[in-house]
Amino acid sequence: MIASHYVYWTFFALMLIGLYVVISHGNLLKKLIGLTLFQVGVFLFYIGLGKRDGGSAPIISDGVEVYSHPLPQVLILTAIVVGVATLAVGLALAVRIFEAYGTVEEDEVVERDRADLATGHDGHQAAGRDSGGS
Amino acid sequence: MSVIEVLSGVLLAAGALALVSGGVGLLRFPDFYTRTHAASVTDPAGAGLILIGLLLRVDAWDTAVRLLIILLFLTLTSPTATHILAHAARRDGVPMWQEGDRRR
Amino acid sequence: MTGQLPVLQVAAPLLCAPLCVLLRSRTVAWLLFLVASLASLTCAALLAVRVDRSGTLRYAMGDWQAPYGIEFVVNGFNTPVLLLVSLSAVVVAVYSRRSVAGELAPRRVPLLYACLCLTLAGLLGLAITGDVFNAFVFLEISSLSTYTLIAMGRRRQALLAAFRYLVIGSVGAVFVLIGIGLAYAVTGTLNMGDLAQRVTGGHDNRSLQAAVVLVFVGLAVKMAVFPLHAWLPAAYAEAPSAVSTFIAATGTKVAIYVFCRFAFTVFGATLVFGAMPVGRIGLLLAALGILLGSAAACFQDDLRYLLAWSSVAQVGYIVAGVSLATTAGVSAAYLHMIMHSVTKAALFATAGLLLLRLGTVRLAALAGVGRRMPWTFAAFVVAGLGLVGVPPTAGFVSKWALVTALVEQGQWLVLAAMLSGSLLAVFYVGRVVEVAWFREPTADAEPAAAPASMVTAIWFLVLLSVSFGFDASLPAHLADAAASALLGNGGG
Amino acid sequence: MTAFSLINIVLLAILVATAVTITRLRALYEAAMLAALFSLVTACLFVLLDALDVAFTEAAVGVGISTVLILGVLALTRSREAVTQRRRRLPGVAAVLLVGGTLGYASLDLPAFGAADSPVHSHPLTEVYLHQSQEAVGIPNTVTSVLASYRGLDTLGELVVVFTAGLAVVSLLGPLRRRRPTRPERPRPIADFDLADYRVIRVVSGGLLPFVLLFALYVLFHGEYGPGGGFQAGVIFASGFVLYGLVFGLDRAQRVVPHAALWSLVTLGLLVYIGLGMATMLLGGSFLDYDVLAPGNPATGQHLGILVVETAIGITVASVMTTIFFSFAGRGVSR
Repeated sequence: MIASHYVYWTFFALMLIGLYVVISHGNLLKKLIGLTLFQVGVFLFYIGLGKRDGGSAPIISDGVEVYSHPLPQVLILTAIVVGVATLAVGLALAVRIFEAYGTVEEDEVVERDRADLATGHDGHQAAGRDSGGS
Repeated sequence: MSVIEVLSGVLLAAGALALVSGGVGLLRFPDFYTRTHAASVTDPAGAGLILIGLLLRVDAWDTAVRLLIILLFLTLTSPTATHILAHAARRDGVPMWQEGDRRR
Repeated sequence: MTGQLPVLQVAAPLLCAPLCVLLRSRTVAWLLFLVASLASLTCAALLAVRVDRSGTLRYAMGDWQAPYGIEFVVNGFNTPVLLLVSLSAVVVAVYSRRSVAGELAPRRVPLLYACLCLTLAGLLGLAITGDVFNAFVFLEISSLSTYTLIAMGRRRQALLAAFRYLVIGSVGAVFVLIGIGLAYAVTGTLNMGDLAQRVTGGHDNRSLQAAVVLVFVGLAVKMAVFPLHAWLPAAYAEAPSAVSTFIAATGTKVAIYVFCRFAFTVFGATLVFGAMPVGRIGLLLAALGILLGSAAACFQDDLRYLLAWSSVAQVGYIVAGVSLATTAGVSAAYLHMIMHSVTKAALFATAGLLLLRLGTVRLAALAGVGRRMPWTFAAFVVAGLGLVGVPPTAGFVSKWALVTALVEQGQWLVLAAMLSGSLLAVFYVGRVVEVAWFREPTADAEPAAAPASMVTAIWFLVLLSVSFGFDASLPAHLADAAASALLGNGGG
Repeated sequence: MTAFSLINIVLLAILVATAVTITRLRALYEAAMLAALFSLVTACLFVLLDALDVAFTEAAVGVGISTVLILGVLALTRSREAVTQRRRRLPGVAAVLLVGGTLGYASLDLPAFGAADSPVHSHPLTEVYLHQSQEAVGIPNTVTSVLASYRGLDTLGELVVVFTAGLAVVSLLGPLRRRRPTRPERPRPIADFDLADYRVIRVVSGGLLPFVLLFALYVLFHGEYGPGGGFQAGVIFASGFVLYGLVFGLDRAQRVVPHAALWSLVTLGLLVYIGLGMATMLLGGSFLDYDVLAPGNPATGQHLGILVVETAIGITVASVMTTIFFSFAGRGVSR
């Protein structure tokens, strides 16, 4: 069991480390880094499923008989792209949050919203920023 | 075992040694500049030795061309990066280590 | 060309999205979104008729037969969803022209319509695909464009709402991805039909059971099932009005459909509801969600937050129906999905109109609104009655079906939760009505005029909801067909 | 113990150590660099697991694009994390225990790592993708043929996701209007670090740039025979522009590729891809059925279709990545 499954267990451990960072850390950027770790763990897991002992990369060439499976690799290519797209959007949101609140710590942002509520300020964004222009 | 193979093995081992010494230097040197120095000297040297060692072992010409291209770009980019890094640190006023200072 | 309908359904909005960006004109972008949604609605209607006549339709992408390629499957279980999503898109398209113009800087408007097209395409693709990994891709398309749309809200709270939804939603999507991976490891395939065949008989396979857990937890995030609902209130309430109308009507509903699709036609009811206690857990979470969502709605000071919390409760109703795993239960869940979608869209649309005319929808600021703008508020009241479930509104029909299904199975506790949820709904809708009709108006400024297009869209939804209340034969027929397709294993 | 498992274990140990260090570091610049290292080691592991295309992409994305973006954002925001409060730990630990338990439970019935008789390898898909594809599609890199042909819709979806990300970043950060043509009013602070002042870096990066772009084209058109393809090519192309923008300044970079042109390119790739699908439908096939492109000679049609698809991906990915970079960088200039 250990010899045949330790690879999967390590991948699972990587996922869990990422998941912990996403949930427990309050810094928005750290959360995104954690999300990346979490995703990479999953990517490795998929690729591990397609690996075959003694196999080689699924590029057909003469004299090679055993190939690893191409399908998981295709899926993960797609998933990597989805991951970086999510990261880019998350980072853009973090920049805007920093500009609106002056912090990227989730707890402080929530605090400032609460203060808004107490003073009756509506949280409207300034017109110049709202257009997203420079 | 042919002479070529032995030679290649020696080169590979030397490259690996260079990289390890760079790692040790990175950990042990006292300040930013000396650490950069350790990394920048060993990085192209180690990688270069390994690439040359591999070059002796290839049997297809196109692989050899690829290795040579990698070698060329490595010798170009690595020193440039180190140069600019040290310059930037200098400009930002990262202090230099003096005899008797604590390690940073 | 009729054979190509399933792909046109998704390709039409997908094609309009880049065009919106390329042409950069507000009017053209709006027209493109309108055309895209009308085209989808036409496709959905034609598909529904064809499926009703001749059963399951399959469409092999690139002519690679399943399981080697990706296929689209249209069947009784997804035609209601396709109709629902594309109809909501049409209504929102009519509604959005003036609503968006009042809320967004002009230069961002084409981007908003492009994102709406992408959300529409993503949701339709999610509903129509017959491949588990393709479902993940469409899930991400719809999610990513939804995050963007939410972030376009006019307050800075919208940014945090979007960020939180992005993080929670991505974690949910990754859970789905792990679950799909485990199922793939056990079966070697990604096609839903093929998976279903290879899953049978492997019910004590522990990897498969874990796959079920992970896929469902991931989907539960998208469905906003208690306790994974935390993202929903702020996301719905802070988005631009047109966007919250659209996602309130469609977002969670499509996720619930995907849940049904996985539960009944991929993993199979014997594994999910027989060997594993998904049904019991679902009923428990549904009951808690109903109580908590309704209770939280009572304490909100902002009309849109109130409606959003009520959505959390309504998801509970639908999940309860699905978790029964009986034909009556699933059919009632579909019926409630349709009815609630129409009702909640009407409510969010009205809130958006109020926001446009008054500049705020805090309850305190709504004092006397009913007297100052009777027509707008009348729509709110009628739709609100639908939310409570007063006959003869649409809400009554579907809640009655749910109650019957629950009584049939003897789920008295869930029934009790559902009834108390409805009582709480009387309270929170009543609170708004009380403020709006029985308090003296505070503001003396004259409210802005109501744009005719927005009023039309709202009253269309309201009248649709009332007409379903009088004659529910069409939605009931769709819901029954869906339930029998899901439970009768009508093609995976 | 074979050499394979030895290398494997070493790489896995480095990965876990890096991940743990990242969670503990509060200095985010360091964390970002370690995340890049993490990606690099992951890429090595992908090579070991026979996934060359994936390794290539992970290296380009994880080490390249992601790191540049994170560093850019750190420059715009705060680079030190606050101390994580104790009360935040509990939910994380609970989630880790629950998910960890589920995953551990799942692993009990997973087929052994690398086993030849696992369901994945014994499913008929394997035979079709590895061998029948040689006649039906006729290109040696099966990853490319599955990606662009068998599962072409997934790849279209992937491209749509990239497009959506581009939309999102532009809608959040701009630039939505033409940037002011004048220089910023206040003079640049002395400490502001301008790379273009350094001759070494100007000469070296100027000399490298053509090679970077050439390599991107090579990757694009070599994807059928070896690892590579539209996505990787797009990322490399974009990194060329990013290098140019970093060294010679944003203004010059945007003069080379104006914003409007970039946006047209973003939509162009996507439109070409969807248009290809529409064209195959009009020619009588189903969506993305490349066989009909060359009647009577399916393999040629597949070749053509895959080439068009890869090029479309390359165009959109390169322009979206460049747009995203310009958006982040422009935000810095405007403040």
